[in-house]
Amino acid sequence: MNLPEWLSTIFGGPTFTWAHALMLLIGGALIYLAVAKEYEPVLLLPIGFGCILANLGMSAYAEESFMRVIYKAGIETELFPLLVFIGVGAMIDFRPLLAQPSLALLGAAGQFGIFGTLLLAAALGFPLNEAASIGVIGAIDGPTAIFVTTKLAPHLLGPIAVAAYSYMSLVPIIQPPIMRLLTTRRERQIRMDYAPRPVSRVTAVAFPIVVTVIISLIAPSAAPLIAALMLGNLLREAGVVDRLSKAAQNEIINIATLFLGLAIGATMTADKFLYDPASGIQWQTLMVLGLGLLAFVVDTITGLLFGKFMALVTGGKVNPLIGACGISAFPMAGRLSAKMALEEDPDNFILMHAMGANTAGQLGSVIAGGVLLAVVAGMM
Amino acid sequence: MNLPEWLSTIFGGPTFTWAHALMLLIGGALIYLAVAKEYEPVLLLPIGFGCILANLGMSAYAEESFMRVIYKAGIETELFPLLVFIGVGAMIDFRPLLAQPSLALLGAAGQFGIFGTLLLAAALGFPLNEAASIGVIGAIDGPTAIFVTTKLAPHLLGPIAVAAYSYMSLVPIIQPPIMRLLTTRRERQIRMDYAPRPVSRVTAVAFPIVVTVIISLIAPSAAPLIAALMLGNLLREAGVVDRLSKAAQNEIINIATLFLGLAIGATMTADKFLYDPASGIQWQTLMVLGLGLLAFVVDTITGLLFGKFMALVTGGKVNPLIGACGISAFPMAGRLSAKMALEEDPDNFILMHAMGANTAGQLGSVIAGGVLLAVVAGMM
Amino acid sequence: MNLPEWLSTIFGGPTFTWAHALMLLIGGALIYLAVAKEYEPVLLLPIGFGCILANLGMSAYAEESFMRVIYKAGIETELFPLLVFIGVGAMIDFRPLLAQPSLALLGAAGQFGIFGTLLLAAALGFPLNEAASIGVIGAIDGPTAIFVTTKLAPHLLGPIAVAAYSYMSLVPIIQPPIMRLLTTRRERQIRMDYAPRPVSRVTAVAFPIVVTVIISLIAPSAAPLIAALMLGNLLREAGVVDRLSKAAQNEIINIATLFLGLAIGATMTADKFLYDPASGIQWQTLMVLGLGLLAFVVDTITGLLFGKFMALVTGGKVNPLIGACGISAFPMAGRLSAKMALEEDPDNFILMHAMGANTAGQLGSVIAGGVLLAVVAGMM
Amino acid sequence: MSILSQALWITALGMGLVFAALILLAGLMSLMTRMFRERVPSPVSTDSTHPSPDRERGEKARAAAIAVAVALAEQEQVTARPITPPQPIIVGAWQLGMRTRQMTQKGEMKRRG
Amino acid sequence: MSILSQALWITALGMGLVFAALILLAGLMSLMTRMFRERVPSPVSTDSTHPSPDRERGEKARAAAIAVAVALAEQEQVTARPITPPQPIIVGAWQLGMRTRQMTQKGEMKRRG
Amino acid sequence: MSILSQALWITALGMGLVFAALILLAGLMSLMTRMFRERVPSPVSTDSTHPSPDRERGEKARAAAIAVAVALAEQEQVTARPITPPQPIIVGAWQLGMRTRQMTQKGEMKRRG
Ligand code: NA
Ligand code: NA
Ligand code: NA
Repeated sequence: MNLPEWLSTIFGGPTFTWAHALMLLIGGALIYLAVAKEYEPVLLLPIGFGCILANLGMSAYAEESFMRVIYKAGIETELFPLLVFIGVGAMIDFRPLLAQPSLALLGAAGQFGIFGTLLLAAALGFPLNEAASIGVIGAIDGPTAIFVTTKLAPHLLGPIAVAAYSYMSLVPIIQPPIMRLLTTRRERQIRMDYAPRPVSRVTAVAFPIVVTVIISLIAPSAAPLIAALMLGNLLREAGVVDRLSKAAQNEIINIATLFLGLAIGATMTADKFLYDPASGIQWQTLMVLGLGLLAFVVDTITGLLFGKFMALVTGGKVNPLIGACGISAFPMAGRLSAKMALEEDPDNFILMHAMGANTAGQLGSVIAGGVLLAVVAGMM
Repeated sequence: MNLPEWLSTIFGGPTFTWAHALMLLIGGALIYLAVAKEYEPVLLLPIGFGCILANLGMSAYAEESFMRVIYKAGIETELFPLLVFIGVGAMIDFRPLLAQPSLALLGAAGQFGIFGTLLLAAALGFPLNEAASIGVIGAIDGPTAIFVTTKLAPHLLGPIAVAAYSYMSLVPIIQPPIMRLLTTRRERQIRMDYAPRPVSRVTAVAFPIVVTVIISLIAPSAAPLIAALMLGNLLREAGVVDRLSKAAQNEIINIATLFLGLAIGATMTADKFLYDPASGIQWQTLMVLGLGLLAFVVDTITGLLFGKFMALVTGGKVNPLIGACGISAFPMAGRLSAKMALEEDPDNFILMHAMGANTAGQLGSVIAGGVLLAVVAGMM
Repeated sequence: MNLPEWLSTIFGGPTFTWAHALMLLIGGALIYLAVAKEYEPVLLLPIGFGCILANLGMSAYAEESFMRVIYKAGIETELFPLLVFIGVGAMIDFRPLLAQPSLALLGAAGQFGIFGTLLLAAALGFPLNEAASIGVIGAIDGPTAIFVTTKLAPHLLGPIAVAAYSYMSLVPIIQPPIMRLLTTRRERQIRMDYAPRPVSRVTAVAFPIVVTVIISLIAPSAAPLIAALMLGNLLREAGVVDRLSKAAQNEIINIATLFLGLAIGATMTADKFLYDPASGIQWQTLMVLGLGLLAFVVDTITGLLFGKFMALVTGGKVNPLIGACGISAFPMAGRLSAKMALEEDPDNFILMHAMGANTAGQLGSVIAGGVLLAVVAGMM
Repeated sequence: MSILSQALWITALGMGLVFAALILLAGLMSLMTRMFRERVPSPVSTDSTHPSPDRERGEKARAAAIAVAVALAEQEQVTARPITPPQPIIVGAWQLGMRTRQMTQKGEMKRRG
Repeated sequence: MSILSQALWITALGMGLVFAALILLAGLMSLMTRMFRERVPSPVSTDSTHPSPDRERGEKARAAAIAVAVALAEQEQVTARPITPPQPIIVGAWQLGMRTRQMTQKGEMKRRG
Repeated sequence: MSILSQALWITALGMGLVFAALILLAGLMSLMTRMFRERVPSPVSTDSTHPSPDRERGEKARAAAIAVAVALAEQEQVTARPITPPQPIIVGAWQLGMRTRQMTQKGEMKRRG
């Protein structure tokens, strides 16, 4: 080999265009949101860094890239979102929901945004698989969104995961105006009776098993997600496997979260996210982000409306604010509702009800994700 | 696609028969034993949950099942039992054995149940590989049983692992009557001289290395198991790699245990465990469980008899009770023997001797497992 | 099958020759260095144990060996050194360097040993890929050496990793005589102004991102290494992902280190390291160890010479001792320089400058490794 | 079928199934809490929604505890970290009694483990 | 060969090998404890089985310590968790002296690490 | 090209690139520390190398602190464990002030997490 050839081999690296540079800025912006604004930092920081790597030749699609190894090991196999869910399950206490089962309905109402957005996306010309993946941002639950998107439209993983996690962080900014708009001051002041049924240890242990069985039979596509979430919860409630419960809440979720974020970020190559030399600017990215925001808003609206409906039916015994927690976004949405009720009336404590509705939303999101997978896959 | 087709695609999920329902109950029963009775909960709980998942379409044999991903990653490669052994090794102190080397013989005597049961199973018509896998329940050591069964008869993994771990928990129930039956009160009252040789740090560090070399040369099939156990012990005794020793005793063993249990449970599909539409009821499962129990009993008997033999030979200087610890079931069997000696005579402390015999049993079980693999594989 | 055949199947295991026995002793010697001398025990102990396993039939090259599974999972994919680097990055504080950017030059000067040794190895007849792999011992940085060697000459992994880690431990023995020889007492007594620029949090967070981008563009082959190191550092400096930073510094690095060491050791088979029946004694192993030591010495010399040059240029404001920290070997080299300055003058505190130069050496080593990969791969 | 009518069918069936599943779960939860009661009679009776004087005092104590919980929760929100929900706080006053037995047990394990 | 006679051969050879391996290990252990003695003269002499008065007192102290260990071990058995054997207790009185140096070292590491 | 002249080219280009990369990084670091200053005025002014009396006192305090750090670092060297550099010690006196805010923040997290 002669010198000029050698030099061109060394320096003729992968092309770096303005689109790549812009993607670096986008990755940097995600890291900024994570570090300075603390928007879901444990996910947005790895996603941002992964995005930077993806546009420096280390994308999930590049041969011989270590990000590809991680992507294949954890995203293609769907293990990472499931491992995260094992940890999340080990951190959730379903007792507030078990003590007030009727709150479960709110967890269903808060999922309408998924389907509403799917409708709109289909109307805008997205094919069904993409429309469904965009809709699932309305689950407002990262692992569910990633799990469903991996199966239906993996090329959209980047924008969908970013939307899912960013909007989750934006709960305290997006929800309050809608809540104030849709509820009267009087409704927000409704106090809720505080008479939960006692929840025995047997119930707490049996619950995750029963949910796994029932949901797996009704919606087999949701089975892995619900099984992982409930496995974590079983480890927590069993009380005899403290080692495993702690491993789920620490080692397992931390490692899975870090690599999940990196691998998702590594799908955000310039050509998929911003500009494809073949097909031009990827407007779909902006549309995904926009439609995802809409899904969030619609979720909140239908949740609140259903809350108002329950207030009506029960003769004013339900504070409609807790309808907004049915969207999932656990546990921020639950805290926010309780806080808004307190703002109207410093003696109005609805935190337990809000957390019940919020955990119902978590269940509802997973179920909706599974149902969506099944019905859309059946249609295609 | 028209509507009826679509609906049948969605709702025509995997068949769910009475056999699957029964398996869910069996999984639930395992979880009950884990949670309420605390029988080896760190393993029986994940096995039980894995069993439930296996019969809801997420078995280790189902295509695209995440349990299959875990099964292939950790059981087929045999990594999980080895990782568990690294952790177990880091938790075992071989000093009581090193200080009284003659106790090692008891660790050999306590393995006869393995071969006795193999004989009986062969007589009952089981092929050699299955008979050997059933016999290895008599190792009374989970990872060894799983390692050997994975190589010889992976379709029996479920019942064999369940038997191995359940019987390990039943030590305090199964062993005492046999111990009382086979030993006289006088024998149980034998006090043992307490004059151990001092064990230097050099010995403690050299021991795991020497054992690895010797056993790998004698029984190459046992090499991975003994290497993993001894690696853990070396990390512990080295005293300079505290980080790694702690990682072995925590992160590594916890994560491996959780997924080992799940993956084993995921092999317990209705057709393998209970009822195969092709071949009818799987009576072999019951026979495995029954023969496994027998292996346990035979282990205890031969261990005790050898203890009596040692008492005879030494002129009454060995308490035959410690023969029962040679079966492995570390460390319950050791504690139980010491306790029974105390019950006969509140001043009779044989805990150190019992733990020595018990760690010898742990070594003996691994060696026996390796020998079994070699001789059976050579015969087939 | 008849009895004699059966017995020969069982006992006719892998051949065990004097070369294997010698390798067991070498493995034992590495463990001795780790335990008794505490030379990088977290790596040399697993390497030593892996070496023993490799020569008992469990090498990284043996079919169906669990060490092969680990090797393929973590070395062939290059994940293990990268995971170690994520942890190392989370433990490094680049502020001393950021506060005194001119020290970065020392991190370049300390890499000459890599190329000088490559030259000598090429002159001695080693092919380019082997010569480069030998040279990279001069990075005095384990993960870099392993990463580069895996790509260029994986059959030399064993001796190169052993050399890299042993010599890293020998910093306090190898460097002082060279430092005394090359510097005058007066030079060693030079006090350095202590007026670092303040380093804001923004700088500390932006630094790892900027370095990743710049180095990935200049030397794409170094990208994965630098990205892993800087990811770890970003997790540390972000201050909002404490969970991930701790996971990187504990679980991730501990597990990766253990299996990295084992897998490296598992490549040290007798035929690759000592004696190949086909090609005779493997003198190259000794040459690798010797040339590696030379690389270390040359690094130290050029580092010191550049330190003297900086002292000259700045008119005696730089203590040449800190030139010796540019070799990497973080953080021992930094501590040693500071200590030697103190020995000459108990009031001469140059620890901050030394640590700055030492972190520059860490960066320089990674960059040099990447550059080496690129230029050598381009030449072949 | 046009893509839009497909989407409408998906929406109808999807929301229907989601509601059906959660209604079923609500029923099962209700059943389970009734079936598996703690054997020790709970001091808080479950059917009276009209508080007795004694009850009311407990209610206020609980309310106060929850107020503290909310205050703490709010503080936390500043650095919202949803992956580590501060469950112990959410659990709050009300379950404190119920779970004492279990937690004691866990505590012992931690001390030993 | 019939399957049963195969099984008999397996049993004979298997138990033989297991005994052979453990007898070999016992010999090596015996050799190692003799070869590698702690340099510091151990206060407990290893060859006297007839205790001197002084020795006996130590013996009793040790016995008492073991009694405590057994009592603790029994308690533990209630929640038998074989995966985390409480080694420090099993090690008990006897090795306490021997391992002090090592443990001090480890302790320092923990404080630092 | 002979292998040796190849090696020479590799050396020349390699060392050139390494120096180029680190010079570039040095420039960027210099730029960054200038650009992103802490908004709170740092008590230690960055441009004066001639210490004022007050400054000098701080300098001595810092020097003392570093002496302790070095002493500790030396001790550590006995069991050199490069994988766990005792950063808190290395960071030493000088950055203590600067990082207080950040560490407080981290500390809070630890307490909460
Ligand atoms: Na939702
Ligand atoms: Na056994
Ligand atoms: Na270097």
